[in-house]
Amino acid sequence: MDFEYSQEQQQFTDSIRRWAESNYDFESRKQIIYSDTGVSNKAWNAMAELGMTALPVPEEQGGFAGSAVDMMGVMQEIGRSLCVEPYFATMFGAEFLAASHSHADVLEQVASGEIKLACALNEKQSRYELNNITTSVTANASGFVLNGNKTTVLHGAQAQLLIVSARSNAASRAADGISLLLVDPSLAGVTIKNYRTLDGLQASDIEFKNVQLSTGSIIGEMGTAWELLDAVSDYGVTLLCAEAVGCMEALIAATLEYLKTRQQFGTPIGKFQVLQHRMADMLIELEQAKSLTTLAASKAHASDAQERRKAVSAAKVKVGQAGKFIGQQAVQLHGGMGVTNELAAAHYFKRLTTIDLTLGDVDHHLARFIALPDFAKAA
Amino acid sequence: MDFEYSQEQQQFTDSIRRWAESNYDFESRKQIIYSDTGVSNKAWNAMAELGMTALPVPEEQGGFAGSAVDMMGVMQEIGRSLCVEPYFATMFGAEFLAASHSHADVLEQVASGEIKLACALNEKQSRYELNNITTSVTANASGFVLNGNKTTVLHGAQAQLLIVSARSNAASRAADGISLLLVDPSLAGVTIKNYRTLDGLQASDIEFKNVQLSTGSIIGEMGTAWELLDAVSDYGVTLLCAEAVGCMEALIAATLEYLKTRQQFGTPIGKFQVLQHRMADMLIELEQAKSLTTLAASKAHASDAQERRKAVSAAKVKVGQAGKFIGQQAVQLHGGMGVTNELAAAHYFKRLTTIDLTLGDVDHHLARFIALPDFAKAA
Amino acid sequence: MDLNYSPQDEQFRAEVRQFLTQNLPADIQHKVLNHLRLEKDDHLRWHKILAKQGWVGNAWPVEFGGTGWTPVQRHIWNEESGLAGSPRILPFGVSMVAPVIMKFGNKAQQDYYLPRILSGEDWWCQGYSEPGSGSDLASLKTRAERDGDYYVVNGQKTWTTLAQHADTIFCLVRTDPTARKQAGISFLLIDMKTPGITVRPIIMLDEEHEVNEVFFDNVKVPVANLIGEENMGWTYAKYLLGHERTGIADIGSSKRELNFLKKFALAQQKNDAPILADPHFAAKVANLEIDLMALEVTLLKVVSTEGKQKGPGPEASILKIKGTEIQQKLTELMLEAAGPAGLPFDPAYLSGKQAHSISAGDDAAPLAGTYFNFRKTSIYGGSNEIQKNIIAQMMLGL
Amino acid sequence: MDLNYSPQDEQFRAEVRQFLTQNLPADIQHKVLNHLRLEKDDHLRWHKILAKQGWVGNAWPVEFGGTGWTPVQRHIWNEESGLAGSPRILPFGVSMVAPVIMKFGNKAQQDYYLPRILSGEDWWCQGYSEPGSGSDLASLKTRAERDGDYYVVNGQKTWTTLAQHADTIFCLVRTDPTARKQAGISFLLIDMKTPGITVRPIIMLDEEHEVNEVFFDNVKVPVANLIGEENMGWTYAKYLLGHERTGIADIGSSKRELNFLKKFALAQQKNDAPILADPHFAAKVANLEIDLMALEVTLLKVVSTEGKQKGPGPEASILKIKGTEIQQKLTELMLEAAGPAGLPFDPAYLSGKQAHSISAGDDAAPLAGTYFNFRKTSIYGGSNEIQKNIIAQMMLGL
Repeated sequence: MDFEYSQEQQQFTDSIRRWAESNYDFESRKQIIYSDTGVSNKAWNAMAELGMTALPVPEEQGGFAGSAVDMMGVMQEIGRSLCVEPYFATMFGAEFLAASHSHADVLEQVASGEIKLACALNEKQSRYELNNITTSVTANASGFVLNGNKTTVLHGAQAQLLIVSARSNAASRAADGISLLLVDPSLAGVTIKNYRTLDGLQASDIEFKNVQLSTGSIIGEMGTAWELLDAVSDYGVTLLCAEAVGCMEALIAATLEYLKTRQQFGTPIGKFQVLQHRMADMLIELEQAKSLTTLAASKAHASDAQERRKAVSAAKVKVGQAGKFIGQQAVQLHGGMGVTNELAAAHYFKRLTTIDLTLGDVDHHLARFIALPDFAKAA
Repeated sequence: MDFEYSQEQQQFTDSIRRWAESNYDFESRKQIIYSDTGVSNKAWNAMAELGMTALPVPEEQGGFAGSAVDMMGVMQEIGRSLCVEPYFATMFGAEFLAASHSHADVLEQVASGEIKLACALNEKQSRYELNNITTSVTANASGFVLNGNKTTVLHGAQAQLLIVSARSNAASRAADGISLLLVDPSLAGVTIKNYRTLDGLQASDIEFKNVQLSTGSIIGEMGTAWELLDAVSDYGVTLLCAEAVGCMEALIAATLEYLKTRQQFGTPIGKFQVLQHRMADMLIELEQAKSLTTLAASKAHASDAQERRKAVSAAKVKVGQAGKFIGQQAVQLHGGMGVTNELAAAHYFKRLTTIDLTLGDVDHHLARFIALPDFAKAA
Repeated sequence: MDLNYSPQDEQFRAEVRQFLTQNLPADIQHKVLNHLRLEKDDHLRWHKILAKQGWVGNAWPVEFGGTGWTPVQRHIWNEESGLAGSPRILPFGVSMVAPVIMKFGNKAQQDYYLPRILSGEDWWCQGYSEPGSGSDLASLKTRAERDGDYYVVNGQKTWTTLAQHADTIFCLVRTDPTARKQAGISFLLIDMKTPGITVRPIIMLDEEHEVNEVFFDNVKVPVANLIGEENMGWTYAKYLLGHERTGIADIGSSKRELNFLKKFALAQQKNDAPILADPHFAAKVANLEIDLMALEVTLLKVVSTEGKQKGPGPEASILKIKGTEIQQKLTELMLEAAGPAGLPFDPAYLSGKQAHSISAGDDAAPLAGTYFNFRKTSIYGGSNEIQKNIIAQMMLGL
Repeated sequence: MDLNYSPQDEQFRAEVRQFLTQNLPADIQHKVLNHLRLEKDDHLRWHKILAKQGWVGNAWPVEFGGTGWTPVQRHIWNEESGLAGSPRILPFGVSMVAPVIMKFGNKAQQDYYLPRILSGEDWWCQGYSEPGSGSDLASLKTRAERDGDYYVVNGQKTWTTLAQHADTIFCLVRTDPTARKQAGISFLLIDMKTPGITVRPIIMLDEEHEVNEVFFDNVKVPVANLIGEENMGWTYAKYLLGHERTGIADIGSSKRELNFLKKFALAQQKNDAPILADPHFAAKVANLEIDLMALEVTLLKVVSTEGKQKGPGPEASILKIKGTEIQQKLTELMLEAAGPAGLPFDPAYLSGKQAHSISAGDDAAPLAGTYFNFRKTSIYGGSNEIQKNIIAQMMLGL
C-alpha cells in the first residue's frame, strides 16, 4: 500500500505546474477567456509538447498508456491553473476510443495534439441521465443518418471530431439501443451554436439534421454502447473530481494566505477562532474529497463495474459537497474581495460549481449510489 | 397584531413557574422518577389546584375555555420544569372529548383533576401514521367489542380512561373506517405493561382482547373519526412543540450560565468565539422554533384544515431540528458534565429527543408538509 | 397574543396591491421576476412613480414628506412590493443619509437635500468602506483637512454601490488624525461632480458592474456640507446603523423567489418527472419554506414591538442572518434545479441587450449569475460572522 | 501509488478472521453487536483469550512481548475485530501507560508491570482529568508531597473510566506547586487498594456507570512508583498523547454499525415499506456511508506513512473529528429509524439482567441509550473543538 506519487508521476506534474505558473497565470487566462476563440492554440501546443495529450493514449498509438491515477495528477494541475483549454473534453473523448479499441488513427492524432475532441452526450430533457436520449441514428445504404439536438457540449465548437450518443431503437431511457458515433462537425446538417459557460469555458448546442455518416463512424457496436458509455463517463467523472481537488487545494491555499495577511481590528483575521475552525472544516472536507478521488481513480478501470460505480459516485458526491462548502466559505472568508471577479478565489468557486453540474451532481450520484445492489444488501 | 401574552396569561404561567421552582425542582423530580409509580399524586393535585387541568376545558364543564395559545404558555412551563406528570397525556385526551362535544362528565372530572387520561393511538407497525390501525372494533348487541394491541401509550398505566383508535372497516391505512373509543382500562380483557421511557416518563403497551364496551363508549361517530383524530393530534403536536420550547429556553439559559462560569485556560469558556457563535446559532434556532410554535398555536383550531396542517407540521419540523441541534450542542458545550445524568442539561436533551419521536418526527412532518396541496401549487 | 392583521392593515394591503397592479411597469417587473439586471433608468422610473404617489419616504415622518406609516404598514409594503416584483427603493438616499440629515442636519441641509431625495433628483451613494477597513469600519483613513470654507478630501472608498450613476456621496472621513479611532471621524456630503473624484468599476463574480472604487484627490468640499459637528461622524453613522433594520429580512422577495423556485422546479424534468416531485429535492424546498415561514413570524414579532420600544435591537442580527441564509439557499436550489441548463452564461442577455437563444431557456439562464451574486449578502451590511458577534455580546452577554 | 493490500497483508487478514471466528465468545459478541453493556468479566475473558494468542500488545515491540505488527497489520486487526463485534482492548493499560513505562520507566517497573498488563492481571485506569481541568489539563491540582520513601497524594480525579474495576491508576500529580503549570507535574502509578482512595460513580445520561470520581486522601505512594524524573510528568503525558492515534477512527466498528443500521432499517416499516427504501432516509445513510468510505482511505493514507515518518501528526485530529462524527451520526440514524420503538428504556435489559419483553423489540431497545452514550465521543480525548484548534495551529499555521 502506497499513497505517494511515483517519482516519474511527480516530475510530470511538476513540469505542468512550472509551465502553468509561467505561461498560464491568472492574467493570461483572463485574456484567453475574453479572446475571440476563448481558447489558446499556443497553450494547447505547449500542453501537447509537455506530453499531456499523449499521457492516457495507448502506447500503440504513440501514447504513454497512463492510468487514471496518472491522469489524476495532471487534472489536479488543470484545476490549480484554472485551465480553460479543451483538455478535459479531448481526454474524455479519447477514452471512448481507447476503451473500445477503435479509431486508432484518431487516437494517434490526439496523442500528438493535432486534434481536439468533444463529447455530445447531453440533451435538453436528459438532465444527468446519459441514457435519456432522443437523438436518433438509423442505418441506410451509405452508413448511418443522424438526427437530433445536443446541449452544453463542452468545447463542442473547438473540436475537430465529436463523440455523439444516439439511439437506434427502444424507449428514450432504455439502456438498450444506444450507439456512439464519431462525427465530423463540418459535415452537412451539423449546426453549432457556441457560447461561454459561467466558469469561462466554451460550450455549444449542436443540431444534427439528416447528417450522413459513413459506416466507419461507429464506436463500439451498434445499439449496445450503454456499458461503454457508462464506464467512460465514470472515467470522465474521475477526471473532473481530480480537477476539483486541484481547485480546492489552490483555493484553500489562497484563503489561508488571505487570512494570514488581511488585518481587521488590529490583528490578522486568521487569529479569529471562528475563522480558524472554518478553515479546519474546509481542510477536512478537502481531505475526504481527495481520499475518495484517489479511490475512484484506482477503481476507474476496475473489472467489477459495481465496484467502479460505487467508488466513482461516492467521489462525485463528496467532491460536489466539498466543492460547494469550500467554494462558498472561501468566498465568505475573502469578504468583499471574494465576490469580485478580480481574485482567483471567485473563479475557483465558479469552476467548482460547474464541475458539480457536469456529468451528474451530488443528488444524481447519491441516487445512483443508493440504487447499486450493494447499498441495500446489509452484510 | 400583538405577540405579548396578556397580563392574565402571564400571571397564570408565573404561578406555575413559582410552584415548580419550589415544589418540582430537579432533585424532587428525580425522586418521583425513581419512585414506585413514577409519578406524584401530590404534584398532580397541586397542578389541578393551580387550574392547569381546568384551563382548556369548556366553561360548561367547569373549565376556563383556554385557547391553544393559553396552553402554549403552560406547556412551556411543563418543559422548563421537566415535569413527568401525565399532564400532556390528559390534556391531549381531553381535547378529543372537547372537540367532539362528547362525554361532558369526563371533561368535568378532568377539569377538577379527579381523573387522568391517556391516548392509545400507536401500533407496532404504524410508526407515526395514526391512520395505520389494525386494532378492530365491531358492533354487537351490548355495544362494541375491541381487539388489538397499542404501543408506547404515554402514561397509559396512570390513566383512569383511555382514548383508543380502532378500525371498523376498510384497509389498514385508509382514512375511512376509523373510530375513537373511550375505554376503562379496568375492564376485562385489557392488559397493560408499564415501562419507563428514556426521558423519565411512563408509557405502556396495552392489549385489548375481546373487550366489551358499552354503546356510550364512542367518541364522535363510528367509522368517521379520521378528521377528528387528525385535528386533535395536531393540537397534541402544538402542546409538544410548546413544551419543547420551554425545554430549549431553559437549556440555553443553563448553557449560557455554564459558559460564563466555567473556566479553562484562565478564562471563562464563553470568551471563545467558536462557542459564542455556537450559542448564537442555538438562539437563532430557538427563535425560529418559537415563532412557528406560536403560529401553530394560533392555527390549532383554524377552520381551514390545510392551514392548520401546514402551520402545525412546519412547527414540528422546526422544533425537531432545533431540539436536536440545541440539545446536542448544549451537551457538547457542557463538556464532560453534559453527558452525565447529574445536570439538568442531559435531561432537557433527552426530553427534546423523545418529543421528536412523539406524534411524528421531522421527516414525518416534512413529508406531510410536502403532501399538502399548497406545497406544489406555485403561486 | 394575536397574530392577525387588523382590518385596517388588511385594507391597507389591498390598497398597496391595487397600486402595484396598476403602476408597476411591466418591463421592470419582468426583469425582477426573471432575475435580469436593472438599468439606471429602471430604478429612476420606479422611484418617480412612487414619488408621485408620495410613497418614497415610507419610514419618514410626515413633516419631511414621509408617509407616516406604522411599522406594520411598512412591513406590508415591503412584503407586497417584494412579492409583486418591484425593485427595492435604493436605500442610500432614502433610508441611509436621509435619517441622518433629519436628525443631525441643519435646516438648510434638510430643505435642500430631503425633497431631492424624495423626487429622485439626486442619486446617492455611500462612502463608508475602504480597502483596509471592512468589518473594522472605524479604521478608515480618508482624510479631510480644513482649509478656510472647504475641506480638502484625499483618500479612497470602496464597495461603493452604483456610484457610477451617483450625483452625491455621503462619506465618513477622518478630520482629526490624532484622535483615537472613532473619535476623529466626520460625516460629509460630497457632490460627485466635484473635480478630483474618480470612479473605477469593480466587476463582481457574476460579471456585473455593481460596485466601485471612488478615489478622492484634493477634492474641495464646502464646510456647509458637514453634517452636525466635526469629529462627531461616528455617532451619526452608528445612529444610522441602528435605524430600521427589519427590511433586511426581505420576506416579500424571498416569497417571490420561493414561488419562482417551485414553478421552475415543476417545469424542470428529472427522470421524466418534475424535479419538485423528487422527495429528496422536495425536502430541501420544504425545509426552506418552513424556515421562511418562521422568519416571517419572527419578523412580525419585531415589527409589532417596533413602535413600543426603542427600535429593534440585536434581533435585527437574527433577521439579517436568517434572511440572507434563506435568500442564498433559494438561489442555490434554483441552480440545482436548473442542472446543466445553468451552465450557459450570457451577460448581454442578463442586461436585456440581446435575446437569449441557446437551449438552456430564458428562465434558467440567469440563475447561475444570481447564485453567485447573492453570495455578497452574507458579507455586506456587517458580515454574518459580525452579526453573530453582536448576538453573543448584546443578547447573550458573552 | 497503490491502494491495494499486499498479498502478505491479505493473508494476515485471513488469519485474523479465522482467529476471531474461532475464539470470540458468542455471548460477548452478541452484546457488542446488539449494543448491550459489557461487564467486567466480559472484558477480562476477551483480554485473556487475546493474551493466550499473544495479540494483546499489538503496538508493542517484540522485546516487551508485543506482536511487532506493522501499522497496516495493526489497522487490519482493528478493522476486523471491530467488524466482528469484539470488545476493544481497554486502552488504559495496554496503549496508555505501557508505552510510557517502556520509554520512561526503569527496568524494575518494566519487569513488574508490563507482563501484568499483557496478562490482564492488572486492570488500569487513568488519573488525568480533574473537576477544574477539562481541555486545560495542565491546570490540574492534585498534590503529591514527598515524605521519605513515599509521596503523600491529596486531591481528586474525575471521568475515570471503569475505575470501579481497577487495580491500578496512573496519575498526573503536582509535585512542585511553585513551578509554572506544566513544569511541576509528575507521573505516578498508584495501587487502587491503597488506603485513602475512594471511588464515587458518575452516572451517565444513558444511566450507565461508566466513569467515576476518584478521591485521594493522604494516600501514601512509594517513591518507587514514580515514572522517570520528578516534575517531568508533562513530557511523558505528551509523549502518550502523540502515540498511536489512528485507532481512534474506529473504522471497523463503524462499518459494523453501518451494517446494523441498514439491516435494522430494512426491517423497520414506514408506510408499509422498509424505511431504507424511503429516498430521503436512504440519502442520509448513503451520505454517511460515503463519509465512512472517505475516512477509510484517509486512515489508510495515514497508516501507510506511519512507519516512514515520525508518527501521525495533526492528521490524527482529522481522524478523531470525522471518526466520532460518523459514529454519532450512525447512532442518530439508528434511533431515527427506530422511531417510537426507541422510546422504551430498560437499563436492566441493557445489562443483560432480564429479558426485554415489551413491544419495541430487542434490537430497538438499546438504541436511544447508545445515541446518548455516543455524545461523549466528541468530548473526550480532546474535544472536537480542541482538535480543530490543533488543525488550525499545527496544519494551517493560524
